[in-house]
Amino acid sequence: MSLAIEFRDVVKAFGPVQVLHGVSFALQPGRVTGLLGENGAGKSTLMKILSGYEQATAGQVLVNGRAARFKGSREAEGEGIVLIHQEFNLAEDLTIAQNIFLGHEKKRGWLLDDAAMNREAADVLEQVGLRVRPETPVRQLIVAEKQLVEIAKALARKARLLIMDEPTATLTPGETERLFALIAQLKAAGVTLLYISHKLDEVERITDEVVVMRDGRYVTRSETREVTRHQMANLMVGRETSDLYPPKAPVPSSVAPRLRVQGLTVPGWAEGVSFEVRPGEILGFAGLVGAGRTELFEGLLGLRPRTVERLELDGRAMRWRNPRDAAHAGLTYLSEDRKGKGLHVHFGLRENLTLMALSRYATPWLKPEAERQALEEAVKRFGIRTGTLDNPASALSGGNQQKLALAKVLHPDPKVVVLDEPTRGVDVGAKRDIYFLIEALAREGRAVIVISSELMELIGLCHRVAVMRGGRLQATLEADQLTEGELIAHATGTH
Amino acid sequence: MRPEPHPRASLRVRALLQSFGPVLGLILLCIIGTALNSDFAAVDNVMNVLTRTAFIGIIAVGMCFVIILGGIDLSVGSMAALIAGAMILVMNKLGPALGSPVSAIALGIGFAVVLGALFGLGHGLLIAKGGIEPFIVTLGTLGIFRAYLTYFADGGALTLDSDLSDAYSPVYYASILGIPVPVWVFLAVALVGGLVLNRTAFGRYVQAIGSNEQVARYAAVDVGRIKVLTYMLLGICVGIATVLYVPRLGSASPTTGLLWELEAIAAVIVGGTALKGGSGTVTGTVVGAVLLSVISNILNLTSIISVYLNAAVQGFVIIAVAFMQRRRK
Amino acid sequence: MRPEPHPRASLRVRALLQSFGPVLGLILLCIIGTALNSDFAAVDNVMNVLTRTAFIGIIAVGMCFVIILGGIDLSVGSMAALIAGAMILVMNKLGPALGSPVSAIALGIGFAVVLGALFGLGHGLLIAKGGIEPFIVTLGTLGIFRAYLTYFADGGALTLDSDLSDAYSPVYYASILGIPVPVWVFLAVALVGGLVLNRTAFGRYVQAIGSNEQVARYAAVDVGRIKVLTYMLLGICVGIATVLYVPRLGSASPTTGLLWELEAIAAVIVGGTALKGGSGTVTGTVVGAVLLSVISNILNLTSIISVYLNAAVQGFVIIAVAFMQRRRK
Amino acid sequence: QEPNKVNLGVAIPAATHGFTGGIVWWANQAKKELEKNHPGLKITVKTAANAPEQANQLQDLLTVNKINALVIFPFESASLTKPVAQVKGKGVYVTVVDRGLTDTRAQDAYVAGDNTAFGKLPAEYLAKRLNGKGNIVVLRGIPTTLDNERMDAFNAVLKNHPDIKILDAKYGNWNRDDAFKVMQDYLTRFKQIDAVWAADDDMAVGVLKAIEQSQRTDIKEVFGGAGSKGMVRTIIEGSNKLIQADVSYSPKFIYDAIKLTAEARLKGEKLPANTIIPSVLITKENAKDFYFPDSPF
Ligand SMILES: Nc1ncnc2c1ncn2[C@@H]1O[C@H](COP(=O)(O)OP(=O)(O)OP(=O)(O)O)[C@@H](O)[C@H]1O
Ligand SMILES: Nc1ncnc2c1ncn2[C@@H]1O[C@H](COP(=O)(O)OP(=O)(O)OP(=O)(O)O)[C@@H](O)[C@H]1O
Ligand SMILES: O[C@@H]1[C@H](O)[C@H](O)CO[C@H]1O
Ligand SMILES: [Mg+2]
Ligand SMILES: [Mg+2]
Repeated sequence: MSLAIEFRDVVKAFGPVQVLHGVSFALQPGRVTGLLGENGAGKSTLMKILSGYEQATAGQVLVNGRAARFKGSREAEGEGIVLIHQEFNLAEDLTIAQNIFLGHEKKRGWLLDDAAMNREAADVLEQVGLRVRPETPVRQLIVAEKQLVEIAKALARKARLLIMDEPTATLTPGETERLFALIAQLKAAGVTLLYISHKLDEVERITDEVVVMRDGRYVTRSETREVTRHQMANLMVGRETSDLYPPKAPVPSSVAPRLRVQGLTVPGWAEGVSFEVRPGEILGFAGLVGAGRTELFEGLLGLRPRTVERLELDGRAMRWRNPRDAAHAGLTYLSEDRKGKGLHVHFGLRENLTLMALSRYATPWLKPEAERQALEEAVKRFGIRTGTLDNPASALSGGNQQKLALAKVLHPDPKVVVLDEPTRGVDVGAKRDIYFLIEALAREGRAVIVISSELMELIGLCHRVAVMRGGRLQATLEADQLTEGELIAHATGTH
Repeated sequence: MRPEPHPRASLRVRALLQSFGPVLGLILLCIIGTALNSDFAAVDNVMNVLTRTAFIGIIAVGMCFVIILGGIDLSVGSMAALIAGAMILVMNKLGPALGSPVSAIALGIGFAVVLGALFGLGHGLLIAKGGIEPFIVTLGTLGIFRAYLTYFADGGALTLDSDLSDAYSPVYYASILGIPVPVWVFLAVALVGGLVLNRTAFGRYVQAIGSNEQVARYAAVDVGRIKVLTYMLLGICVGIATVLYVPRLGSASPTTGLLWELEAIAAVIVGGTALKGGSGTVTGTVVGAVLLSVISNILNLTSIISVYLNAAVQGFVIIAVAFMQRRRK
Repeated sequence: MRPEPHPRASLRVRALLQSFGPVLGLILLCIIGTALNSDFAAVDNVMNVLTRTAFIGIIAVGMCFVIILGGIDLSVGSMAALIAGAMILVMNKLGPALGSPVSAIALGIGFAVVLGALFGLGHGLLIAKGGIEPFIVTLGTLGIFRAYLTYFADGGALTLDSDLSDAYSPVYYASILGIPVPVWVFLAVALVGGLVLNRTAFGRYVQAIGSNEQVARYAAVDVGRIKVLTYMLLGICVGIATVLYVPRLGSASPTTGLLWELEAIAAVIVGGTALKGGSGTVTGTVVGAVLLSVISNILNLTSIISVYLNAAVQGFVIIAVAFMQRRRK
Repeated sequence: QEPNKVNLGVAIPAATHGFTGGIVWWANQAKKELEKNHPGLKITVKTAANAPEQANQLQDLLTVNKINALVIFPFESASLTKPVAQVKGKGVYVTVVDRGLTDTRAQDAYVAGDNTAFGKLPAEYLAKRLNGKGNIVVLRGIPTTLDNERMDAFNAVLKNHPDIKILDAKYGNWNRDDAFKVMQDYLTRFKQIDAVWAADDDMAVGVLKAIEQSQRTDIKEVFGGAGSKGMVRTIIEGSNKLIQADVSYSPKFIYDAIKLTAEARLKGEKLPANTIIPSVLITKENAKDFYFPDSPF
C-alpha cells in the first residue's frame, strides 16, 4: 500500500539558475514527513519533480527501489503519487466537481456520469469540510474554499503518497483542524504523507519526522519529537533565530483616528461594520472562513458594491469609489489572493513593484533606471530571493512572491495599509522580518490593519483585534484581552 | 451552518439573466417583427428564417467549440466556398461516370464532410503542434482557400450540372413532417453539439483548456489532441453546412461564403459566449444565430428606413442585445 | 514544462528569434523581392511601399494598444471611411465659406482627428462602462459607420472639391528630405506610440490590464478610464490615417477602408503581439505592417503565378513568418 | 390576379461601390416616380450584400411582401438561378437585369447591359489609338463571371493585333485604392506603358492618381468603363488628356427595367424576352447623352 521514496542527487536548473544542487534523502513509507526550508529553498521544485510536473536536470527518484522518471503528472498518479500545489490549479469556469475529476472523468459509455461525479465530489468535500454544492463554479469561491477544493481533488485521486505544499496557508483554525483529522485518517490507512508548511506548530503536531532543506540542498533530518520549534527554525535558516514578534510600541490614546469607518455594509457579506484605527496602531481582524473580512475591505476599497454611512481619513470625510481614489487618499490593500489579485505573474519584478506608485517614476517618461534601483532596494529590504532581477514574478517561490506583493502595496507610501494574510506562505525568518516591518510602519505613524487567520500572529502583533462573525463585528478586544480562547469564542459565537 | 448567503443567489439570477439575455432579445425582436408585419409570425416565414439560419447556425455550433477552447477560425467562409467548389467539381465528374446522380451526390456529400475534417486537421496541427496563433493560421488559410477556389473556377463560378442539381435540391427544399430538411439537420447538429460539449469528456476538456490551458495540462489532458479534434469538429460542421448550401444555390464562386466567419463568430458571441473562451453554450449560439437572421428578416419585411441604413440597424440591435446580457465589470 | 537540453542557450536563441522573427521574415522577403525584380529595391518602390503602408501602419499602432489591453476593434475600416466622408463634406462646405482652401483643410484635419477620438470614446464607454464585449460593440459600429457613410454618399462617392483637392494633395504626395510626408507621419506615430507604450504610466497600465485585469484593478489602476483612453487613442490613430488617406484620391466611397480591420489586426499579430493581450511591441507592429505590404508589392511586381493565387501566396507567407517566431507550447 | 394591381419587388446588390451605388439610386428613383404616377403600384426595394442574402430576400418578398412581379439584378448568375426559378414557379412575373441566369427558363424577360461590348469596345478603341502597336496593362475587377466575359472579349479583339502586348492583368477589385496600388507597382515594373485598360471608372480614378504621382509621360490613354458621371464630365470638359473615351454601362438600366416591367404588368402585358441596352463608346461627341448629374454614379 505505502510507497517508499528515495531522492538520489537530484539536480534542477531553470535556465542559468540552478535551484537544486544534488538532493538525496529517503522517505519512509506510512509516515508523515515534514519538509522544512526557507522560501526558495527548493521544496516545491523537488515535489514537482517527484510528482511528474517537472523533470530533474540530473539525478534520480526511486519509487519502491525502482528508478522512476515521470514524463507527466499522470504517470506519477499511476504510481499513486499526488501533489496538492502551493498555487491553485483550478479552471475557474468549471464547477468544483468538474475540477475535482478533470482528466479522470467518470463515464457511462460515451457520456459523462455527472451525477456520480457530483456525488463523489460531495463526499470528498464533506471530508474536507467544505459545504458548498459541487455544481458551484470555482470562480465563485473564496481563496480558502479553493484551497479546500485542491485538497478534495487530491483525496479523490486515492493517493498512496500525498504531498501537501502549504495546504493551510489560507485556512483558518477550523478547517485546519479538520485537515489534521483527515491526515490522521490517511496515515492510519497507510498513506505516506509529505507535509510542507511554514507553520511550525502544525509541523510539530502532525509530522513524525522532519527533513530540512536549505539553498537547494538537503541539510538534515530528525524525529519530530526530538526537536523543538525553535530548533526547527534554526535548522531552516542555518543560524540562531530570535524573538518572532517585536515589542509593541504604545499608541498614544489621545490622537485622533487616522481612519474612521462607520456603518459599512457590503450587501450579502458584511452588515453595518464600524471601526477606527489611529496612527501608529496595528488593528487586527479575526474570524472564520465566511466571516466576511476580505469582502468587508474589498467593499471599503470600492471593489464590491457597498454602502457606507461615513468614511473619514484624518478627520476629513472621504468618498472614494475605487481603489485608485483610495490609493490617492493614502489607503492601499494587499489581497489574500496572490495569483488572482495580487501580482501580475507574467510581469517582471520591477513592473510589479512600481505599478501602484508609477506617478513617482513618470515625469512624464518612466525611468527604468530609477525603477530598477527601487527594485534593488525592495529586494534587500524585504529579503526577496530571486535568481536574477529580470525574472518574471512567476519564477519566484511562493513565499518570495508574497514578499514582492507586500513590497508592492507599501511602495506608494500609504497612510493606511490593509494587509490580508500578509505572511501567507512566508518562512519563519521572513515572517519575523515582516512583523518587524509592520511594527516599523506603525511606528512611523501609519495605521495598519492586519487580517489574519493565524491567531498567534494577531495576538503577537496587534494593539487591538476586531472579531467578525457572519458579516458582523462581534467584538473588539484590547491588547490585554488577547488570547486564543477569547478570539475563538467570539469568532464562533460561543462567548 | 448558516443558510446560503445572498450573493450566490444574486449570482444565480445574474447567470440566468445572462443566459436568457439573447432569448429575451429574440422574443423582443419577434414582438417587434409581428407588430411591423403580421406575416412575420406566419409558419412559412418562420420556416424560411430557420432554414436560412441553418448554414451559419451549423458553422456557429462548431465555432462555439473553437471559441470556448480559446481559439478562433477566420477561414470558415472561404473553407465553405472551397469545399462547395470542390464538391461540385467532384459531383460533376462522378455524375456521368457513375450514371446515377443519387450516388454521385452521396459520394459528394461524404467528400465534403471529409474535406472539412481534413482542413480542420490542418488548422489543428498548425496551431497545436506548430504553435502558431489561431488568428494567423486561419487568416492565412482564409486567403489560401479562397484563392484555390478562384483558381479552380478560373475566376468565375463552378456550377452543378442541372440533372444533379435537380436530384440534389430536395436536400435543401424538401420538408419532413412540415419542417424543412436543413432545419432538421441544424437541430441535429445543435443537439449533438450540446451533448458533446456538456456530456462528454472531450467537451469538458475543451472548456478546461479554454478556461486555463496550464491547469488542463497539469490534469494530464492531452491538450494538443483536443485542440486538433476541436478544429476538426469545426471543419466537419463547415462541411455539413456546405452540403446544405450547394443544393440551394447550386454553384460556388469567389464571393461564396464571404464574411461568414464574422457572422458565425457574431452568433456565438451574441449567444453569450465570451471571446476569451472557457465557457459558453450551444443553445446560446443557436439563439444568437437565429437572432441575427431575424434582424435581417425584419429589415426585409419592412421598408421604414433607407436601405442604406440596414447595416446600421443591425449594428444597433446587436449592441442592444449584448447590452441586455452584459457582464458585471 | 518540458526539460530543456541546453536551457540557457536555447532560451536566448528562442527569445531572439521571437522578437526578430518578423524582422527576419521581412529581410528574407526583401531578398526574394530583389531577386525576382531588381526594381524592388529601387528607392521609388521602397517609398511607394512605405507610403501606402502608412495608413494601415498608423491604425495598427493604435490597434496594438487595444490588443495589448486585451480588446479588439473591428470597426476601424468603416470608421476611417466615415471620417473620410464626413471630413470631405465639412471641407467642401468650409472651403467656399472661408474662402481659403488652406484653412478649410486645417479645420478638416482637426475635425477628422476629433471625430476619431469621439468614436473611440463611444467604443470605450460602451465597453468599459456598458460592460459589452469589444468584439460585439465594434462589430455593431462596423455596420453603423459604413451604413452612415453610404447614406451620406447616396451609395456613391463623396469627392473633395478640386481646388481643395489640389491644395491638400501635398499632404500625401509631397516629400521632405526625399521621404514622403505619410512616411514621416507614420514614423512619428510609431515613435510616439512606442514611447507611450513603454515609457509612460498609461502604457504600463494598458499592459497591466491586458495581462490581468483583476490584478490591475486591485493595484489601484483606473481600469475603466484606461480602457476608454486606449480606444480613444486608436480612434485618433484612425483619424490621422484618414487625414493622410483623403488627399490620395480625394474621395470616400462605401469601399473605402474595407477589411482594413483585418489588415491592421494582422499587422499587430504578425508583429508578434498575442491576440489575448498583455504584451506586445510597437516595433513588431510596424514591421508586421510593412511586411504585409511588401508581400503584395512583390506579387504585383512579378507574374510567376496565376493572379488567382495571389491571396494564397499571401496566406502561405503569413503562416510561414508566424511559424518562424512561434511561441513554445 | 387583378391586372391593375402590381406588387413589384426589386432585388439588387447593396451599394458597395460606385456602380452598385448607382444601381441603388436608380432603383429608388424608379420607385419614387412610378409609385407617384401609378396608384395601383407598390414597389419594394431590397439590397443584398451577398448571394445567399439575396436568395433570402426573394423568399421574404414572396412569403411576406406577397409580390406578383420581380425585377432582379442577380448578385451572381449561377447562384441565383434556382432561387429565381422558385419565385417564378409561384407565379411571379420575373425580369432579370444584367447578370443573366444560367437557365433562362427561370425568367420571363431579360434586360441587360452588354458585357461583351464592355470589353470589346475598349480593345478596338485602344488598338486604333495605338496604331496596332504598344504595351497595355490591365486592371480586372473582382473574380466573377462577368469580369471574365469582359476580359475574354478584350483578349479576343487584341488577338488580331499581335504587336499589342498585354503586359499583365491583375485584380483591382473595382476599388480605387487597390487600383492605385496595382498601378503604382505596374509603373515600377514596366518602363514603357502606352495605355491602361482600367476596366471600371472607379479603378480609373486610382490609376490616374498613380500616374500623376509618378510623372510618367509614356502613357497616352487610360480607359475606364461604365460611364460614371465623373468620367463623363472629364470627357466633356477635356480636363484630362489621358481620358478620351469610356464605354457606357449605365446603372440606369435598372430604372428602365423597373419602369418597363411595372408599366407592362399594370396593363397585364409582357415584355420582350430580351432587351439589350447596348454598351456604346462614349467620346467627347456623344458624352452629353450619358451625363446624369443627380445620380451618385
Ligand atoms: N520556473 C522557474 N524559473 C526560474 N526559477 C524558478 C522557477 N521556479 C522556481 N524557481 C526558483 O527556484 C527556487 C526554488 O523555488 P521553490 O518554489 O522550489 O521554493 P520553495 O522552497 O517551495 O519556497 P517557498 O517556501 O517560498 O514556497 C527559487 O529561487 C525560485 O526563484
Ligand atoms: N453556510 C455556508 N455555506 C456555504 N458557504 C458559506 C457558508 N458560510 C459562508 N460561506 C462562504 O464563505 C465565503 C465568505 O468568506 P469571506 O471571504 O467573507 O470570509 P473571510 O472572513 O474573508 O475568510 P478568510 O479569512 O478565509 O479570508 C463565501 O464564499 C461564502 O459563500
Ligand atoms: O459591379 C460591376 C462593376 O462595378 C463594373 O464597373 C460594372 O459592372 C458591374 O456589374
Ligand atoms: Mg514552495
Ligand atoms: Mg478572506
